[in-house]
Amino acid sequence: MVQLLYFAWVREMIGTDSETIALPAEATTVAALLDWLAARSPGHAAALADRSRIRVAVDQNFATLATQLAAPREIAIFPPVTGG
Amino acid sequence: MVQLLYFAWVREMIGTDSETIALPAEATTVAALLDWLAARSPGHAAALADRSRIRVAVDQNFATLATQLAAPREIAIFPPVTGG
Amino acid sequence: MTLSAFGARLQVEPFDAAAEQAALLAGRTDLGAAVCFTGLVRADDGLAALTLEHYPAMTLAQMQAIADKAAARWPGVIGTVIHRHGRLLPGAPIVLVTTAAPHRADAFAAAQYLMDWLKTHAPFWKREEWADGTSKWVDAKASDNDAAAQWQATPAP
Amino acid sequence: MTLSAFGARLQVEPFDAAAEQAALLAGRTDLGAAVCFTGLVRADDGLAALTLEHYPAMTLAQMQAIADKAAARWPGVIGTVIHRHGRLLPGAPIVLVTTAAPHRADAFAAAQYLMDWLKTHAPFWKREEWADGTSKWVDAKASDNDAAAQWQATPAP
Repeated sequence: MVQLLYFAWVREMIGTDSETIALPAEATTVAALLDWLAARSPGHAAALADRSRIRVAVDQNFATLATQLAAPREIAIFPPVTGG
Repeated sequence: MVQLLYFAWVREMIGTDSETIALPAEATTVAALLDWLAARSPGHAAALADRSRIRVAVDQNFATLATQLAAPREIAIFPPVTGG
Repeated sequence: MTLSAFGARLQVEPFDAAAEQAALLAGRTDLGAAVCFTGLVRADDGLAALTLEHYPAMTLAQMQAIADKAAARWPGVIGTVIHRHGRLLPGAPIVLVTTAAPHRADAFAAAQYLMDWLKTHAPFWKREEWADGTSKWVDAKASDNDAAAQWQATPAP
Repeated sequence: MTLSAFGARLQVEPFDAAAEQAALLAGRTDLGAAVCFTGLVRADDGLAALTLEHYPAMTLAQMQAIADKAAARWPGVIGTVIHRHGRLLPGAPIVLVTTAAPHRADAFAAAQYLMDWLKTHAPFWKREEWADGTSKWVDAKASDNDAAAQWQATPAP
């Protein structure tokens, strides 16, 4: 199982700050996971509509759309950070 | 009358922190004043021996050896400042 | 020697800059320079409040990582970085970077390096509330990214 | 508006950096950045004490003049400069420069500019006392003069 975490307006549009999922077989990369997630609900679809405004961290390390997913435990999805 | 002020090792070598003098007629520049002062005592001579290590302020403005003395009220003589 | 020359903390409550600096300087007579930077919430254009959201474990880990990087880049500099999160009103202190070093150039440079990173790359998201009742998430800024980029262009000391 | 954006003071007693900074920030919500620099006496090579002699009227006038220059160069920056004189022991705070500005770059730059000037051109003479009982007057340093010179090379903002 993978813990998904959402922050800022991604969290607000999806409507929850976290969910636990079984990683689907086709989600071999960050890009594929986002495609799969966008189909889960209208909120997910809206939050993830513009991929250029989405950033991802896999097990607390920044990832790209091309990052391979090898048994991740925690994936965070959020807007570009705005700093402190 | 002119108030002369001495600081740091200039003060220590001359042996006083200030003295009041009547400006001699020949002391038309800072250089000439230093020449005249150096003849006042062995302490003055020793303090002023190396003019490259002497700085002067006339009425609280930094001066050079060439600065003309026109009715000064306060002349300070000191080593190069070492800052705070 | 402490384990790390720089400490990093995340907290909701205010910080005490004087106490943090005193802790750095305690028992030391080799430190000639202490720099303290405090960032405050500005009431620009009618801002009523600012809420900082963060990613708890990752934000703190990244703050500690950049602090360790500063320690490696400026040996002899020690410091503390404290960032607040939650809802803050205009005028409230939001971030503290305090450094100390034998000489002032290092203390200033390390503090500026840390602030440039914190203002750009630290995993925070800011939500602004306005006097008219509206609110919106802040977009990432280009000028802060430029300030952070200069540190990559400068050769390491 | 106060008469001058920067205040300058000379004193024997210690200063309270937190109180000075609080005075700058009081009632303001447009200042996003506050920098505080404290210079301390280092116990280098067995230094036992440092005595600062100054030229009372001229030293303070020159401190106020450079502070006014900083205010003109970085409009919107406010600050306070306090320099101690007399005999100080290792670890003692000797100089405080605290600045505040809407943005951090200006607050940092003004503080560094003032410190570079104070460390080189301020009319102070330092006498060092050593653990072995000897003492000597400090000579002017070239490295500090270089730091101050960079401000002349940089075009005014």
